[in-house]
Amino acid sequence: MQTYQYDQTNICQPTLAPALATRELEVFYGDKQALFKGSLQFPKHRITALIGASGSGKSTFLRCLNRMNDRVATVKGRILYHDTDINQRQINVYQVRRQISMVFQRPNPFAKSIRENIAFALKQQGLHDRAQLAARVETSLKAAALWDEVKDELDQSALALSGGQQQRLCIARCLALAPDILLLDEPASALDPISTAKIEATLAALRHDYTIIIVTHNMQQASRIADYTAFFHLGHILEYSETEALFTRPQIKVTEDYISGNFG
Amino acid sequence: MDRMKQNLHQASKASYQDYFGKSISLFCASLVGMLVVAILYFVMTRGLATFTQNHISLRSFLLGQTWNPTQIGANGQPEVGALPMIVTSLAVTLLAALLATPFAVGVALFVTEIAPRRGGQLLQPMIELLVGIPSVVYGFIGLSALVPLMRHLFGGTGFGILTGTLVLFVMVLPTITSLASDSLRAVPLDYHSAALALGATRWQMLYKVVLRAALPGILTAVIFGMARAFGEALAVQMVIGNAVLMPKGWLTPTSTLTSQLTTGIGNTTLGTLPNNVLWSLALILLVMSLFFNSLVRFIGRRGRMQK
Amino acid sequence: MKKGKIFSALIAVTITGGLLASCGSSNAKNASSAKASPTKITAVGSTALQPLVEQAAKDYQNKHSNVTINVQGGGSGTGLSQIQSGAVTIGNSDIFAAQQTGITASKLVDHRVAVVGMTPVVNRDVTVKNLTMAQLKAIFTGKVTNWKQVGGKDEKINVVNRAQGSGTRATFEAAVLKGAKALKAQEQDSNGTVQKIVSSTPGTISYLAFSYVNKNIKALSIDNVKPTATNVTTNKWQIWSYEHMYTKGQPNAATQKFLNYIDSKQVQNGLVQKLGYISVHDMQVTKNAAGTVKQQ
Amino acid sequence: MSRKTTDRLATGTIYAFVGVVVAILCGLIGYILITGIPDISWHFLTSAATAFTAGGGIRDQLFNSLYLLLLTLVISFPFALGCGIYLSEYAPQNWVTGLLRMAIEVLSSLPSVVVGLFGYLIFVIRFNLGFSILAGALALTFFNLPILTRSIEEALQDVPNLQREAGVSLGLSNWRTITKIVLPIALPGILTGIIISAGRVFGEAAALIYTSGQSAPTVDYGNWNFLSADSFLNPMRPAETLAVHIWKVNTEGITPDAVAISAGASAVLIVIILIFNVGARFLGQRLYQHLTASKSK
Repeated sequence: MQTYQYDQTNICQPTLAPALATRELEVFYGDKQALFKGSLQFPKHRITALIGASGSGKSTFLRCLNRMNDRVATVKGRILYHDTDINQRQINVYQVRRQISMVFQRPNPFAKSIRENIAFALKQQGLHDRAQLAARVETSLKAAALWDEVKDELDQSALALSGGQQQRLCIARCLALAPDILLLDEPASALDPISTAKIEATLAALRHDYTIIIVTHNMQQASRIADYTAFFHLGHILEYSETEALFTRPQIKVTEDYISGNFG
Repeated sequence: MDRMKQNLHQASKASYQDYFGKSISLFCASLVGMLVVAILYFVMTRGLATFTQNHISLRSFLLGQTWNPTQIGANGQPEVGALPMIVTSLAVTLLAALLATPFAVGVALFVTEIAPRRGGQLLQPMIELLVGIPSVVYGFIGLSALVPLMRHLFGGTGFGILTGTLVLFVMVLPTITSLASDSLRAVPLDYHSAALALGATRWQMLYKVVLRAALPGILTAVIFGMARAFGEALAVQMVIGNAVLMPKGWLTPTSTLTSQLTTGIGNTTLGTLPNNVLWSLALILLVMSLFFNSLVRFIGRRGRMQK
Repeated sequence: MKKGKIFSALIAVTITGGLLASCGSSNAKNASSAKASPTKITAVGSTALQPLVEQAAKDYQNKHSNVTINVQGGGSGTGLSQIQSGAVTIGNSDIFAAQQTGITASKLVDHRVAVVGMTPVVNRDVTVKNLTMAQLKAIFTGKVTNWKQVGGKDEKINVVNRAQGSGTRATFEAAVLKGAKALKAQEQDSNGTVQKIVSSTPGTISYLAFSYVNKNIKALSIDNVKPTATNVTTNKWQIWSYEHMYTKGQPNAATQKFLNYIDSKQVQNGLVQKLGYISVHDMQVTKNAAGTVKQQ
Repeated sequence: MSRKTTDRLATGTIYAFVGVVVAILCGLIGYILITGIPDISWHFLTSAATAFTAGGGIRDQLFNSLYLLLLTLVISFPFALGCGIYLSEYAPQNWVTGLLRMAIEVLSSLPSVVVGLFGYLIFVIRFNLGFSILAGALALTFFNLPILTRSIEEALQDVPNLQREAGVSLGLSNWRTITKIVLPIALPGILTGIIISAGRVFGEAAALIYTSGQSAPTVDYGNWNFLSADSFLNPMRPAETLAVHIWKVNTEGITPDAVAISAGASAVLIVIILIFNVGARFLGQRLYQHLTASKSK
């Protein structure tokens, strides 16, 4: 096994206006540090992929971005959104999550009807107009490319859908709230290739309106859909650049070994 | 832009909701805690009065074997030896739990794993029915059916630890069964499939994977069952003979802490020694269940670590 | 939308219900004390006396609607300690207040409302029909352990005693044991349980109030005196006691009226005897707390 | 011994255990029903109890039992729910929480007569509630809380964490996520807890003898004003429940038909618990389907 140098990194600063940025983000689970000084800028209306082996800290990093780690870990450092450090106690975390929405690795629709899955959060925010709700359900299901498949069974339980459909429903559920940023944690890892392709197509269509940050195991997937890619290794972000550059001209040895499959 | 910044800093409806939810649930929890503290304090002050006001030595209370609170013994102190009751209470509780656990786990496995349809829909509600039968009914059925049976089978009077254990066995069965099946149901289905995929037989899967995973839950079920057995009075009182004597065998009349407590409490005057010692019995009960509780928790933690 | 509301409504109802019930308690109390028109009498204590007082109270309230009488059990000890602390209006007891430790009898006023006779009872398989007082004492002190020692068949004697401090036991020990220490044996609190145990366990002896003797068990004669009400009134049958209703100091007018009612001919010759007690009016002797019997 | 044999043996053992339990169950319930059902009649259910003559019924006791159960649940359920939610969702993992859990478990092992006496000295005497349904319900709350809290906590914990994350990640408050998403899924489990605790409340006697009392004054079933002394709804009146009645009839009863009354009342009790059990399950399923839109297809 080769020993790698972790102090050597290649992090680019995208010139595009950032939608979100982290400054020296560190995460601790008890005494164990899971993430070291992660500083990244995510350009607006672009897809950024976070790649790396299991346990490299990429999911941990992603979950910090909308404060999903609040209860399980200690998160230090700054997360800048609209010139505000949202990693502070006094920040309204619910507001953060409304703007920065998350789709999880395993599809987790609510045990409610398809319609209710989407309308639920809207109603909680005070939208009760039936016509408006119906419109939002339709547009977000269309945006997630699910409308045609489910439009006749909106009152069926969401749990009866296939895994791929459930995952797209989860995406639609986020979209209905019109967030700014969409975080996806390996959304396709539990799905078959056809469902995966559909999800990728959905994401590609969404990139014009949303800033998307996606964690993935699958390097082909990253190279297919992402504009920017960051490589995580053992809690360190070693390389971050435009996807094409990262895959064709990696500057760091670890990255090169990882993407060429020579890892370890 | 500014609006967004403001929103991020301002509390929203959701913040208030959460504040509300957290406070109300904390309020409930602390109220429940306070209730527990109140009743514990109550039992403790009364139970300790035996030692602080009546100056009974703890030793003679815990190790003495004669129980006769209204009479003065040879040493000039009232005779309040609780040892026979402590021994009997421990014996019937442990025996009932030991006896009931395999049956309860067996039924729980049947209900959750082997025949969830038939078992879950018919057997479990039936067993839960047992909880609702008043203890006095258990007592009288025990008295009119079990005691003669025991007398017939083993001689003696038919009253004693064995009969008490059997009655308690039936009484704790539903508690242990339903809590154990709850914890078995909570074992993720993936575990089952993973074990079966590795070629395990159903029993290996159940024993090595499912039961192992549900162990802490099953142990809690047993604690709750023992707790019920500990606290049960009316039924045991009728079949155990209710004589404060050291148990000399399976079927000699003896008495548990609770049965003596229930018998005596209406016939004594508050604030006097015969009444205070009854509260001391309740205190022993508390301390004992606390001990069991910690013990089972400790075992549970060890079991989980080894997994 | 409707669906969502149902659950929150459910929670809201239960929570407000809970809060209302817990604070409502004080409201309800205020309301009832504000009305305050019916006088409230609470009688607590002896379970043996409860049926009599309860039935008498029911009949009494039918005629006097301005009184609410609440009769509860709890045991003689509870009755005496509660009347001593003033928490209740009347404390029912099977024993003299002076016999109970921790009770200052001088502060309480005794109202004797009935007499109850007790008899030794045995399982039907016991062939003995009569015992001498000395034999009975020997059995309950553990000196005699087999029925053949007192003229019966060869069978072990199974003694079932009554709970320490209970009125029945105090009466029995005063009349039979006369200060000797009782054998350690089974102790049961209630007449019903003793009745069941004696009827189902061969060789068993215990003692019960007259009214609990039924065809499944056998009452014994002592020194050839039969346990009958007539024998109690003359003290030929010595195991009997009063049923007491204690008040703290002199009772108030309403309570006194109720006590008078219980002492009336109507109740003493009707209800008291129907329930298996003996009327205090029929007694030709009196007994005091020390157990001394005097001709009236 | 081969794995197959062990498997067969173990399955056989489980079946044997189940067989024994079923035999006990049928024997017990059968015994109660067979001895009791012949004594149940319309007259038995609808007439008042008598003190010393035969032919008394259980009307008041039956109603009191149901009313007391309702009141107990109304008082204890919200607190148990709040406490269960706190323990499952909010409580930090520290010694205070551990202590609270342990205290609750210890509470459930208190003998009922101690709870009864505590209730008597505190509620009946100190708070001056008198012997009343309310005092009884408060005492029973002590009983109910541990098992109810525990089963609610357990039911909540069984809901996958993914559901909570889904709610929270949409910007919903934790509270909304718990009440609107987690709770409906946990409902069947919570209902089981309620059934079990309700059964216990129904069968409890020792704690009630000193709190709600053991006499049943005549009440007026037409009087709906719950503040009026003879209204059947008045929570401040003493009330003998079915279980207490069974206890009383068995221990001190002098009615000639005590055995029949006790058997009939026990059978009625069992039948009611059965109805309650089945009803609650059915209702739980319906409510669950309603809340989760998971109609069986």
